[in-house]
Amino acid sequence: MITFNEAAYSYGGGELLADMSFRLLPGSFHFLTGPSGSGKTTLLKLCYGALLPTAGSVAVFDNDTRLLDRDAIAKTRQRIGVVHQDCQFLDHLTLAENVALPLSVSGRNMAEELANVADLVSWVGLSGQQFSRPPALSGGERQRAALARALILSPDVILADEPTGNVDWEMSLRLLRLLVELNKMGKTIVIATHDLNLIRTVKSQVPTRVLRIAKRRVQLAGADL
Amino acid sequence: MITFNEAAYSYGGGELLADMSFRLLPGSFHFLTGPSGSGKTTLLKLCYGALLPTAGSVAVFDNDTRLLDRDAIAKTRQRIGVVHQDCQFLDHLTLAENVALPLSVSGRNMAEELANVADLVSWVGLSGQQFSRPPALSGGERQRAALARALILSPDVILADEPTGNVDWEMSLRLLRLLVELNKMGKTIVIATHDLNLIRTVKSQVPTRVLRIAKRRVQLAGADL
Amino acid sequence: MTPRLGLVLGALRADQQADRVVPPSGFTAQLTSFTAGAMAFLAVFALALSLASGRLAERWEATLKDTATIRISASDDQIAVQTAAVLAVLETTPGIASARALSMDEQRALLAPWFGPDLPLDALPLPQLIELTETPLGDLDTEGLRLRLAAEAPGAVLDDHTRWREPLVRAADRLRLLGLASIVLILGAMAAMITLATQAALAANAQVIEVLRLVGAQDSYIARAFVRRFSLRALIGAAAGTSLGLLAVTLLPGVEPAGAFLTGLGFQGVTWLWPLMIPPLSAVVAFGATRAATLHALGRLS
Amino acid sequence: MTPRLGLVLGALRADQQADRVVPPSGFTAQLTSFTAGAMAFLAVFALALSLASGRLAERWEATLKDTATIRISASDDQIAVQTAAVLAVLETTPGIASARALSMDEQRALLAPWFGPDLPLDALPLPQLIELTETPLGDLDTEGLRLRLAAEAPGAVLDDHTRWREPLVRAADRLRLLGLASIVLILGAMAAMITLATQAALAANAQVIEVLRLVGAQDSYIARAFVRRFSLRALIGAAAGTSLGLLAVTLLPGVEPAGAFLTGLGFQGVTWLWPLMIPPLSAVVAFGATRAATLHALGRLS
Ligand SMILES: Nc1ncnc2c1ncn2[C@@H]1O[C@H](COP(=O)(O)OP(=O)(O)OP(=O)(O)O)[C@@H](O)[C@H]1O
Ligand SMILES: Nc1ncnc2c1ncn2[C@@H]1O[C@H](COP(=O)(O)OP(=O)(O)OP(=O)(O)O)[C@@H](O)[C@H]1O
Ligand SMILES: [Mg+2]
Ligand SMILES: [Mg+2]
Repeated sequence: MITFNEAAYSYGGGELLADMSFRLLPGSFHFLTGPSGSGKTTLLKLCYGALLPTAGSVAVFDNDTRLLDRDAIAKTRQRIGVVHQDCQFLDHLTLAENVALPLSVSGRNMAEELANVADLVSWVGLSGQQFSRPPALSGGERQRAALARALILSPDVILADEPTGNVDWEMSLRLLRLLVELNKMGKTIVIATHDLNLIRTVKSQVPTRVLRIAKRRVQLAGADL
Repeated sequence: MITFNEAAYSYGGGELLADMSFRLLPGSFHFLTGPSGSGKTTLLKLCYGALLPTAGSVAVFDNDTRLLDRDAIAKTRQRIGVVHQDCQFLDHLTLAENVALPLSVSGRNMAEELANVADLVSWVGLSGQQFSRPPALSGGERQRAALARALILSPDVILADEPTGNVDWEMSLRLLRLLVELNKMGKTIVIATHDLNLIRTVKSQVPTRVLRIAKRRVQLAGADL
Repeated sequence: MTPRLGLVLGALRADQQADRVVPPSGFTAQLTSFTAGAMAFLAVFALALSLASGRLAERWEATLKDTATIRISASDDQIAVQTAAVLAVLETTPGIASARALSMDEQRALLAPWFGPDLPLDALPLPQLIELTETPLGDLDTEGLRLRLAAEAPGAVLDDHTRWREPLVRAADRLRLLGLASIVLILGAMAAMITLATQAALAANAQVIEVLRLVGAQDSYIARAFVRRFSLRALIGAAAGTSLGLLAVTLLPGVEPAGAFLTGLGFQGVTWLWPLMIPPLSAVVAFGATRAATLHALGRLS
Repeated sequence: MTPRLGLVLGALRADQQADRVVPPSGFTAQLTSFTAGAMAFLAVFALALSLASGRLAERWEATLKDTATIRISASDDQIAVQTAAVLAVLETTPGIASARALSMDEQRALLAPWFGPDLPLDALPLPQLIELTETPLGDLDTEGLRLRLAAEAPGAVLDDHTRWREPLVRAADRLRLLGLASIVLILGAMAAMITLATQAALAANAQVIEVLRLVGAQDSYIARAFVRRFSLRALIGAAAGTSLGLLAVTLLPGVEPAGAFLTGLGFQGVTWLWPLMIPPLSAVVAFGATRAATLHALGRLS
């Protein structure tokens, strides 16, 4: 699905991430971990074309992101569900409308998908808030809404940046169960997190691999997790 | 310092928080916990006058918040350091300038305080980023910067909303050590979090009390933590 | 409902959804409407001024007819000779369309205001008046003519006193041009303001664009919503401004119809069509300005 | 550096810090400058138009002087009698400031254009002309006067032909008013646009205000920064617009000085002071508009 080929990234100073070569295979479940500021968010942005590698290449669905124009990247993103670390919404639309936004953007028939929207919203525990505007949601509620929005198009790849940073442990497990189910259905999943308990819990349910960023390199984490 | 007297809050629908009566004594260390959406952020906002109770009263430094005008609330806030859950900055200023902002706002002499700014920035591990703009910071870096900004005026009360939601465990411990030291110097501290490990760790260092929000009420949590 | 109709309605509905992603009102939107309105209002006035000046210039031009007079004072026997000489000179003067000696009756009519209608003109040693009309080119060399007349007919005096109206006509023409120039200026300012307002709106809505990008929206989807929103606002604002402007122009008290200068600023006859072009023109200007601003901003925020 | 000076500098520096909290440029800021500039430019034109019209009205008014003429045609012996009678009538007519019989020399000068200067007036049965000046009130009852004259002096004819210029004066006056009204309108539109631009900026900077509130900034601190930023921008924009407007007005080709209508739109003498008032006036308008908008927004975002 996503292939890093000696990719590197630098925001202008020194290289933040260097010499990354790995593949995220279809149906795989990856965790991405590393200290704060190590480049987890940056790596995810490389995966969905929000950033382009400053050296080497990143291929998404076998297309080199550096060769795609804006509209092609937009098309690609309709196949990738992204949960941003600082979840952003259209503040003038309701939660349900925000969750349904990718449907509108990709030209789907909304009427047919309304049931899906309601299902997803209720799975992330926000049925009661579906007509609230995002500014009236709590931090954890926004994170769950962002996850629902990332899943609504049933994308092939799901990239989630700290999706459980602001929710309690029970809710984290509930959200992970959803992601594990999707993974079993063949979706490729990458979750950036620093919560090692979370990683341990999932590891016991599905085969996962842990990518750890350390000293600018991405390493496959050992058995210590 | 802060006294809740049968205070209640409702955003317009039913009551979110009801019948809260408790005191945050000078020099106390409180954790605030409860499931996502239970009202932790709301309770903190009541503490610093961003919201006014819809019933009962909240007194900050012995002043009823409902009787204070905007400028008096502003004055009060200069004595309270707040870490917002979604940390907000002035995006056109550097991190160091953002951390120093409360000094400017309260009319302090900046020149004298520059050393303090540098110290704080380096304690939260952001010396390398002090001239970066907030949009160029990682999620965890922003959270640490928000903590530094909350502490720069050396406030009597520190209210932190999930201050470690996006940082790794080592950094969390480092930040907590700072808060514990400040508490030992007599500062009143309230931390909203759902990370029980964090609570357990601090409990072993200083006497803390845990307020748990459940069923719209604030309860003192038992020995299970 | 035929399937085709359903398709059309579906597209419409999809567009409505796209429109919704732009936050509804907000001050930049109001600013766009107001700017378009105020500018349209001013444009109506400038147009009215320009049209009124044009009418005025035409009327004055008609009155003036580029005429001058030559007066020949001489003894009775010399008069006829000198009149012939003057007419001969005028014949060969470039810039003169026609020249004509006035009859006694005409001169009597001219003098009536001074002497009353019963003046015994025959008893008077009256000068002969010759009326001449210049060619529209206006290339009559007055000084040269004066010199030639002095040589050929010593009793002839060229009096181009009617020329005093010429600056009036020129001034009215200038006023008309000024009015048209203001319209161009006003539309230009409107385009600039709408561009800036759009860019301010886009900057204020940077997060909206970022979110849309995140969920895979293509440029056309984003641009469509913004451009439509702003063109529509400009159109509405301009229509309101034009209506108010027309109302104000109509309500301005007019000078009596005999008034020589301004017949009032009002629009007359087909000139009513001109101000009605302001709103669509504003919408077109707004469309272009918004589209350029949006696509530019999308390129920048890529 | 004395301690006092240090204090002043310190305060200045503190203010600079306060100013820095408003994001530097941005499209709303540009919009404010541009709006102020465009409006100032238009205001200069309206002012020039108004002043030129005012000059025109004065000149025409001076030429007109509210005069009329009475012509008395009668036999030589009757003339003196009727002249006296007419003067007596005029004495008792309300609305007449003064009346005067013209001397022979004056009448000769009037007739010169028609007959040449050598007219043997003594040989002619010339009518006597009486020049009368109306009071500025203009309450002369022309028809009543005609009737009384017919009764008292059958040879007298009232000729108020100079009145044809009156509509011109009135039109010029109207033009002046129109110019002044446009200035008021333009300043009003500017105030409205700057208010909206400020509110757009405040809305776009809602986060800035929220952050400042969070760290304990008082209303005055926040308002000061925004108001200063925007007044300054409006002042700069208006100064630029005024300069351009003055340049444009000066560059407009002027009619020759003898021109009867517009002496060109240019400013003359002390009237130069008027356009120079536009930038400070704009700054004041912007200050008021921004301050009101900011305090209102701060109330709303409390
Ligand atoms: N736009 C940017 N310009 C310059 N530097 C940036 C930019 N964005 C991020 N950085 C820097 O790159 C580093 C990595 O940022 P990134 O957001 O990828 O970290 P992260 O691993 O997600 O951290 P966290 O766990 O705190 O979210 C940080 O030090 C940050 O300051
Ligand atoms: N401005 C608002 N208007 C209406 N409802 C609101 C508003 N802000 C919060 N709420 C609702 O109040 C409830 C409590 O919100 P709050 O932010 O206090 O929760 P929290 O305990 O901080 O949750 P989290 O752990 O997810 O941050 C939520 O259900 C939220 O939807
Ligand atoms: Mg991150
Ligand atoms: Mg919260």
